[in-house]
Amino acid sequence: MDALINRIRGIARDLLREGKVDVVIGFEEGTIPFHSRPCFVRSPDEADRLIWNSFCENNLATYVVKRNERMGIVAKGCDTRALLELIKERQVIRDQIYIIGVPCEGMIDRVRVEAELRNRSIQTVEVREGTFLIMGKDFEKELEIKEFLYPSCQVCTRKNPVIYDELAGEEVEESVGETYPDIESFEGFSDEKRWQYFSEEMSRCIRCYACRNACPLCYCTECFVDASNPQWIGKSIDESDTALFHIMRAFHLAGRCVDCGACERACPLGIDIRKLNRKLSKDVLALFNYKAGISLDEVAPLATYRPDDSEAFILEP
Amino acid sequence: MKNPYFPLPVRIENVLVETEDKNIKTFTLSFIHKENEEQFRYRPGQFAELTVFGKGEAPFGMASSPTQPGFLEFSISKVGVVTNALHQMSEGEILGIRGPFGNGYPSETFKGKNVVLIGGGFGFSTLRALTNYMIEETNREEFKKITVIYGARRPGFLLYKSDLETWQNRSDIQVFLTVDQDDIGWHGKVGTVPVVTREVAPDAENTYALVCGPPAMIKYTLPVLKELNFPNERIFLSLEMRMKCGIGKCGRCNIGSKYVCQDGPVFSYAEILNLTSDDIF
Amino acid sequence: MAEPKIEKWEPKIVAFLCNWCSYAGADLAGISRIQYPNNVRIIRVACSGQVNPWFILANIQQGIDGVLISGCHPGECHYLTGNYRARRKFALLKNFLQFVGLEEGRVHFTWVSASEGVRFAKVIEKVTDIVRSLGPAKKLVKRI
Amino acid sequence: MKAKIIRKKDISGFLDRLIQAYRVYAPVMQNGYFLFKTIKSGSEASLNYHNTKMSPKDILFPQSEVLFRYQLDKRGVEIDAPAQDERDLVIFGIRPCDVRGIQALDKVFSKNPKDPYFEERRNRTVIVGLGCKENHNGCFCTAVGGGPCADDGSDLFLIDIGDEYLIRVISDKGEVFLKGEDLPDAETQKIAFAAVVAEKAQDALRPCVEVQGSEDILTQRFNDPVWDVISEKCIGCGVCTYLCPTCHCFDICDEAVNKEGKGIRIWDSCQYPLFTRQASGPNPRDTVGKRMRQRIMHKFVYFPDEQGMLGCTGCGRCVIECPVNLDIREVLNILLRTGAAR
Repeated sequence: MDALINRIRGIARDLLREGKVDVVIGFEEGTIPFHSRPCFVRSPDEADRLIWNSFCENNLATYVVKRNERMGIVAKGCDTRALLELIKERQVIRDQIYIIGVPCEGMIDRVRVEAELRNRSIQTVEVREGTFLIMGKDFEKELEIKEFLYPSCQVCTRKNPVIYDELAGEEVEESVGETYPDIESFEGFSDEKRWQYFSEEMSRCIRCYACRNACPLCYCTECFVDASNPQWIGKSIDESDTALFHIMRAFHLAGRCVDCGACERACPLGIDIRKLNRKLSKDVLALFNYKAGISLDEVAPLATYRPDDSEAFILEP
Repeated sequence: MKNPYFPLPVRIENVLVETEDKNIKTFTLSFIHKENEEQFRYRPGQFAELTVFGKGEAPFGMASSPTQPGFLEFSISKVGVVTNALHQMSEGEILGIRGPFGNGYPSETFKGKNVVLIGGGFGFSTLRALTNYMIEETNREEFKKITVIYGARRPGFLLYKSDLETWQNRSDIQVFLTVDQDDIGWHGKVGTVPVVTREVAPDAENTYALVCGPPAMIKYTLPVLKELNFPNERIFLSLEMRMKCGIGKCGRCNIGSKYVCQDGPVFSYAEILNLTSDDIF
Repeated sequence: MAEPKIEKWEPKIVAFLCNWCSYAGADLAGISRIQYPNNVRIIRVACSGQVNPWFILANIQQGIDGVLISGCHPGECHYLTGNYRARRKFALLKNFLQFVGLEEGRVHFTWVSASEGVRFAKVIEKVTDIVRSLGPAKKLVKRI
Repeated sequence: MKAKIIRKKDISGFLDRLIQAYRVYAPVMQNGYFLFKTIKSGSEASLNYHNTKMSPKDILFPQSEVLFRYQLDKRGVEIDAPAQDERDLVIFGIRPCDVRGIQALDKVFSKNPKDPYFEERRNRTVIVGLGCKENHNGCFCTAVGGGPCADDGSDLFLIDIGDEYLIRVISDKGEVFLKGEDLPDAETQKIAFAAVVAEKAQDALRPCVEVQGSEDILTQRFNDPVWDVISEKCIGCGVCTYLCPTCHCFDICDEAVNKEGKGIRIWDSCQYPLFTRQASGPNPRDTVGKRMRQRIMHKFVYFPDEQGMLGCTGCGRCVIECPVNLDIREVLNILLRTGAAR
């Protein structure tokens, strides 16, 4: 891991020294265990702040939108997929960003670790080969990284950056094709069971909009939720309004969401909102044979059509 | 326990279109329950939260003077959800009102002094209330010289035309009207309010200046007042902030350790200068 | 004393009909005196492509029991590609609403051309029967 | 000070008896974290926790609350307040930092003109605090004048002394509350032992930031560009303010169907751009830096200046739950001491 970190720092230092970029957006050490955080390096000697470990969970692509600087960006697989969609939607110009690609082994799910340790207070975490060692005041515990990855990292099929200007570190082995086991099993339940699960999850939402603000592809200047003229949706945590907010948020990402999981990681209450996006991605793949964040020249599914699109859902009297 | 969030029902008695682009209308409201009227004692410069049922609430300064009992007047410019809904309403419809809120102009301290009222565009409504309050028979002799400097973008945008006329015909009040852009049939001054203020050059001696209008007007009028060496303590501004509860709890209008809805909206320029806050204008 | 008429519950259905085909089809059904249930409230839209998913969700939120969207048959759209784009959106939306648990029969999509008055009446009949069998709308309905 | 003893295994029965007469809120474990919930039986509650994910402020200041309902008709409009739940409330097992949060809300909502909704509930509430034995990574109550066993503001205060809790009776409301229970009085040596436990917990949490004199320094550095540097990573969500025990900002909006509707109060956040954007367009706080500055200034300068107590109780929820780890302790250290932004 240190070789990777030094490589990232080296690239950043050169970029800044040669004035190729005004800022390098990457990750730095957090103030509490399990939290690395985004940082903005603007001078070569600050490059040593940059690090890389299993806690770089934010999607940095959210910072490139509406920023008219030349940017270097340390980007893992899902960050690059989001960048690709942003370039396709002309929110950022390709040569405005210098992408330092980092092959990713998946990020550790801090909420599940805390639940596992049932509120023992953690003082330090040390990541090793395939495991991580947690040290508290009066205990030590070593856990398998594979068992505590974020749900999005467990099903990730694009661990290596899809576009990059320079790759820091060797490519990792990709896991096999597009599968949506979680969605398929959920689809198997009855209407009532699905509705019960969906409304129970939605009842926990406190409308803090961390999911929307963490998502790199939610960049509208005024979100439909904030509009007041007309006011599309109620602002309180009324079940119907909250359910409709999540349905429309997911639908606005249909065929665009790259399943990076930033929304799920930002949600303070761990609500299963990603399931909605994955259902739409599964249908987009099945109906229009399109996967977001893979290729720059494929047109987004809802921005085009084909005469022989499926009509299975059309009602015939 | 009196509930400060309960709107009191009022009825629209009259709607007067004030400007040629129909964007500002003055609504005359009357209380449906008389006992509510007694509770609603207010001073010029205070504001109230008007509720359009089904749309929401918004703060508006009272344009009428407490010396005219029986009704309240609000001049409302069409900018947002509540104001757009209001502009579609007509006589007889029901609104809700909460208030009065805010400190209003300190008319007590103006007693025995000259007063210069400098207003611009839509911000003139509360100054009009104060002017009508001061020139009322029982009040007039409390105050010395009263000067009104009021400007708008074009003659068709001047509010309260009937009041302006009655004031101009009076001898005990000096009125200077100006427009940014001349128009046919306009005989008054042409120029922005700060320019006209420098031209009128009211004497700062024993005089209070009140400024209320769009942020740009305030920004350029204050240096003129400083040139005329008005001390900061004797310049008063009515700040425009987004407000909601009106009782210093919802946190929206918090600037420095003050709440515009309770400690304001009228502040002396001296007070504003030693507030650490984001720039309001 | 007449037996009090227990108000039999009748579903409320909203239909978004594209101005050039389906609305004309509905008009034709009316002119040719074809009978069809009166539960449907028709909203004319320029094209099925104009129907924003929010129109459907807003109706469901306000307690409408069934929503129908009908446009020109693919290839006949007055705006050439309106119904093609709509078709992709509705294909996703139909599955998606069902996925979260809304009953399958609440939202329907069809194509009715200007000459298909009979087809229009049959579609309305079928939609009304399906929605009536589902009973009053309960899910996603907002209570004041 | 009077003190009683209750064995840990009697807590569940004690709660069952309370549930007969009170609506009891206690920490309940769900979805991998704790929240204050109304409990139907003592066994649901669990006092073996660091702190709840959300502060218990939503018991007294709910996220959405109907202020009034109205019915428009020809003659005018009927407006009436919603019915209130008569039963008294018990907030059981609340941490000292959250008790101080409620004290902050008291200052805001009980100041004239009083907020009837909050006041009405607050007068019916009995607060049973629970001292902390161990702090989590975000805690810094000792740095802002609080402490793991600060019992000020609670009616009763529990301290864990092994397989028993010592119950300090703080207020006479607490005393009356305990009347129905025949709990043994605590011997002096147990009271002394509890004081030692409290002392140890207090020392274990070294203050990591010195907020002494923060009002003047923060005021001087108001226009310092360091605010924008610190907040550059902030994504502008409302997590820090919604989870905070002292944040009390709200919006009032109107929801109606035809002639019938309701006025509701909902939480709002100074971190959202709409909070100060005026209908005619101007927004005094239009950047993330100004909004983050407002959060810090309000808690450490404006609120103390107006209410006489800090607007932050050091619970650390904003530290733990911020998606980009914008740590308020680090922000204060940068502004109050080192001056350079890391």
